[in-house]
Amino acid sequence: MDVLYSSRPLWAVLVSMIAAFLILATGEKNRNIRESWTIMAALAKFLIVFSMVPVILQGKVIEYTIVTFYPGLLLQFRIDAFGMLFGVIASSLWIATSFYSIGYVRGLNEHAQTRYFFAFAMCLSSTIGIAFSANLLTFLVFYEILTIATYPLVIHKESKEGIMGGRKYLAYTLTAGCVLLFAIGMIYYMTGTLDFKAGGFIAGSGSSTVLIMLFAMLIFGFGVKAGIMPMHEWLPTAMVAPTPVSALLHAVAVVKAGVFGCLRVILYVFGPGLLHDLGIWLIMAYIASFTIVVAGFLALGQDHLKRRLAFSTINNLAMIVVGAALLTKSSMTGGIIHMANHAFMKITLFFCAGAIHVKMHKDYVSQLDGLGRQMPLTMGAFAIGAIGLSGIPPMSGFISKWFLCLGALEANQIIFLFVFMTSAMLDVAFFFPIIYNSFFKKPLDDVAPHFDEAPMFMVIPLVITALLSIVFGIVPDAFFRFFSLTSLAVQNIMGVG
Amino acid sequence: MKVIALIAVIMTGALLIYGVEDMPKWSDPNSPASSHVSPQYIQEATEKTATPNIVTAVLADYRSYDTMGETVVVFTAAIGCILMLRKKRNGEGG
Amino acid sequence: MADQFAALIIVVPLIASLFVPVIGWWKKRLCYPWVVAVLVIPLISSLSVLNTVMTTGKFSYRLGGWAPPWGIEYMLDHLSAFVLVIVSSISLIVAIYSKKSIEDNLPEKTVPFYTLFLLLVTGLMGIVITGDVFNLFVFLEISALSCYALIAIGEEGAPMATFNYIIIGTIGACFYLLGIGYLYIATGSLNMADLANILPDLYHSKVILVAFAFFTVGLAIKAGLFPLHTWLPDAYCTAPSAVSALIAPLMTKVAAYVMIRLLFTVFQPNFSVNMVPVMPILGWLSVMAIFWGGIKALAQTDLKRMLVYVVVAEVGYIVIGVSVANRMGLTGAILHIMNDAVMMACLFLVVGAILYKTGTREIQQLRHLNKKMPFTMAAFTITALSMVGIPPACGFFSKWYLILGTIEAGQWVWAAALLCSSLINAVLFFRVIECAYLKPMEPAYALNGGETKHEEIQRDEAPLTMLVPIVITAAGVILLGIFSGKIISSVIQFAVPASF
Amino acid sequence: MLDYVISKYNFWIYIILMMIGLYAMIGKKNLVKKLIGMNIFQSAIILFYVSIGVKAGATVPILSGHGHGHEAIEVANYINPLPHVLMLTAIVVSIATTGIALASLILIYRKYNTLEEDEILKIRKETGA
Repeated sequence: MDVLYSSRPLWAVLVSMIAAFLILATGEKNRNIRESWTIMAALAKFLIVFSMVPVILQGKVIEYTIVTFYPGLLLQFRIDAFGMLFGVIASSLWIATSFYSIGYVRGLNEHAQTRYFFAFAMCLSSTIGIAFSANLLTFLVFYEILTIATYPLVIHKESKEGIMGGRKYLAYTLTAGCVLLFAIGMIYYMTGTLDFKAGGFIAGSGSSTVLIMLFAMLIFGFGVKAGIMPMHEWLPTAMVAPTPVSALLHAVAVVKAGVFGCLRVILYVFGPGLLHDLGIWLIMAYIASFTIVVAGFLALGQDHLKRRLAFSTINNLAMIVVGAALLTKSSMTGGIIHMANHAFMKITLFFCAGAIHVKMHKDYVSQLDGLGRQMPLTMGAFAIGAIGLSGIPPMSGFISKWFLCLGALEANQIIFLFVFMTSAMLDVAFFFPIIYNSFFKKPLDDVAPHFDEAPMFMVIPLVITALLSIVFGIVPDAFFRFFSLTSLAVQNIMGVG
Repeated sequence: MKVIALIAVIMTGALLIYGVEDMPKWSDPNSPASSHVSPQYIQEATEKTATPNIVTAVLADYRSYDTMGETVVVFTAAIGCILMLRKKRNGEGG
Repeated sequence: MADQFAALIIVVPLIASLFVPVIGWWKKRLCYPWVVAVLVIPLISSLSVLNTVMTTGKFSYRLGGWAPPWGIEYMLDHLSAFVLVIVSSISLIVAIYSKKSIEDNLPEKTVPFYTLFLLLVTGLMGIVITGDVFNLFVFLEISALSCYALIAIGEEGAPMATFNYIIIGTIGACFYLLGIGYLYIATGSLNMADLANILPDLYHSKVILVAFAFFTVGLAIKAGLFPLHTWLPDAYCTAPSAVSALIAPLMTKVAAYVMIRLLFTVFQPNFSVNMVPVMPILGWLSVMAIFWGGIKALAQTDLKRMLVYVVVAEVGYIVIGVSVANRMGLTGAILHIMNDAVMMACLFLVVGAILYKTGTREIQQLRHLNKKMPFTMAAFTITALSMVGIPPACGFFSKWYLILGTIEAGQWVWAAALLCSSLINAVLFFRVIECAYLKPMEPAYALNGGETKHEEIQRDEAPLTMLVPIVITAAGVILLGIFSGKIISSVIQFAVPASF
Repeated sequence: MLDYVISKYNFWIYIILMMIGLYAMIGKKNLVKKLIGMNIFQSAIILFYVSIGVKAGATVPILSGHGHGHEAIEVANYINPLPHVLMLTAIVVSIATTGIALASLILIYRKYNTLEEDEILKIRKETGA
């Protein structure tokens, strides 16, 4: 494979880190300058990341070594199609979220805004670092930074609830970090290398018991962030965070980093061939399917809108994992492309929840009656996102589900087809009442609704992301080339394994 | 405390006695201690340092750095006592 | 030229300490600038020595021109030069910091304090630099005596803690002295390099075995390794801020250095690892140290006391790295000597600054400290994250190597202990961070509907002489982490015995 | 057997002395007794070292033939000087340590008016310090 040596990956990571410190230095007094750092960094980051897409699509990889400790032990960036996909998702959505955040924190007059924007920028930095990592050590480094950078955002409210949520979050993620550290140390000891390789590199380096244990540890470590049951507990409690945080981090950056890690482990560390031989792919798929169904039912029971969305996130992330675990070409394509599709749809939904919170100070599903007439743009976007997640064409969600179902058939595992169907049903069940109530029911407080939207800073981003999820449903390869990247990644993996 | 002390003492003593077995006999002129480094002191010290007392020669010349350390130890102790005991002239019976 | 630098490292602070009483007698104020200025020289010298060692390899410096093993020599290799740089830089930083702490708490003791401060530094550097086992003992005692005296002037309970420390510390030193005696009786030599040559033929002698046992126990006492740490918590906790900031990072680390020196230079790894069962014993003791230190730390409400128990646990880290006896583990141990020195320095400096400003060390009373002392708390947070093992702070990298070492040695429980310890650290430090940054909701706030209407809190940052060292060490925590690859490939790699 | 014991009697003596000292340091309640134990301990080590230097049939290492540098110096005629040198240093160290320890005892006595460890612990518990 052609390798292009370039420092662009480093800059893509550094740009928001630099911005983070500029934000800290600017402080509360010059809000506009501080916010302009965020936006400039978001744009710069996206441009840097996006400028590398054509190179990747030519089948090359971009590499940059930061530092070498011992042979085989180094911090290195290497961008392949899969990493690129994640990088593009995160950096493009950061732009939308930046604008949205400004509207949100100013709309609510939040405290500690500098800390908020600082932590946000750090999170993005580490997310891109994760996307571009060439090996498990680099991955772990950025993964741990991400853990800590998210903490200030989780406890942002500084209420009892927030602090408890933060504690829970740390307890889960730091434990996971320790387990990962150990597992990665083991892998280094066994193989002498940690480099991701399409189709896996670990085969044949240890007995199957050891490999299964390592697999379990790694999936546990990454699965915590991905919210795979039974490690999902922290995610709903972390919903006390401000909505843009929930939107970008708990729908895109943090949890996707976990899923990304799981997929890296499944496809690039162990590889389809080895997982088949070990026979754990099916167990993995069952566990994730269990998560899909249970999370769907739990979501039904939530009245708090953001918590409902959180469970829907858990549900969808597990779907991605199932896609990878089924180890067929279509299921992988479906899983990977769902990372992108879910990101755009779910962020739309969170944006809507935040807009409602800022405008109406309403957080519960039961309070949303008749809101559609007052905030048609917001609720319209919500409807698009919800329909998309339920997998109804022409939204992008349909495409990913289509591939996933195909994959289940290819793998001769009809049961997963039913799982996906059930999940779609549940999606309909917990989203459609919201849409129905908000558009067709009378408002609770009998005031004649008039058009009164949230601040433009918030509405425009959410409309754009909603529109994009339609566009991706019709032309999956539009703008960001998600589909090309996905098929390239799948090709690489299947070409070897 | 007494029990701990007794155990510690017995263990230490046992270890020491165990070590004695391989020790050279007392006052053996051919023991390693007397045959590796020290003969050269005895032979050369007077010549090189012009001091008939070999202990002095070693103390103040070959290993003068140790002796400097020794004086520093005394200095340290003196300053340490000053540091600890000064102050509180008024009251507290000091 | 580098030879002379090696001599300056000891001579300058030593002679300077003699001048402190003179200067203090003339003008008391001048003691502080004098000490700071003087301590710059060992730092420059040790950096230059390190540079020489890196370019031309290890060298020795004969004192008085007498050839070893008859005379005494300095042994300057990668390991000692590396530790010298750590000792000299930390002592300079703490010296800068000491100004306000001493002026306020012990104004009448300025002169003897600074004299002993320099002597302590001299002693520590003498231990590191020397190539003679008996000379090492002399400097060990210089550092110990000055340390005793400096601790004794601390708060309530300090004299008693000091006396305990003296008794146990003397046992440690005497055990070490006995070890020397046994080595001497079997070999007739005191020079480390010479001993390393003679000893392999004598490895089956019981005398050597006993000598080895006494060395190990003596140094374990000095290093505060569980269960011989009992003197440590009280002594470090009751010492004045400036003193604990100096001894907590350095004393135990230097003892650990001597341990590495003896186990792997004077005795060959072949003996220490294969012929005596000392490595597993040390390793299991470290595991207990880690848990015991962590659990005791969890039980504390006093920030300084908590840190003191963390020191006990950190000793366990280093000793685990030594006792796995492989390249990765020892890399981690040596790296951790540096990282832990910087982290502990930072934490103790912060505690001193908090005590100076607010008069309390109770964790529960640190509320709003992020507004009062933002830079101090930021430094604390960075170091705390490093203690937890979050990259890119340096703590992560030493933990990583230590774990690789334990995995290579197949010691799963040790690996688990290290991992548990970082979780314990997470609980410990996030508890403090929560208290300092996130005020617990008081009823008044709750009534306001959670609105952010707290009273204006005035910024009340520590004085510059305290703040600068704190910020430097905190920056060091990050930078040493980022450049740990460079440090390993250029220095530590060569400090690990070649046979690993 | 007896031969063996007698041929190494210096070691037995120092071991016994050292055990006494060590016991006093750890086991005694009175702080001064602990200190005395420390001194015994150190003296035992000093004796041990000095006994290493002894050679049968040798005399003190002061050269009598000084000035007439022609005669060869017979090594076997003089005892080993090195342990003596080391012990001169060690004695000074032990005195210095004792000094510091005594100073700290003075501080303790000023504060608690007693030098019994258990009484001090009781006082500290009562005052909560």
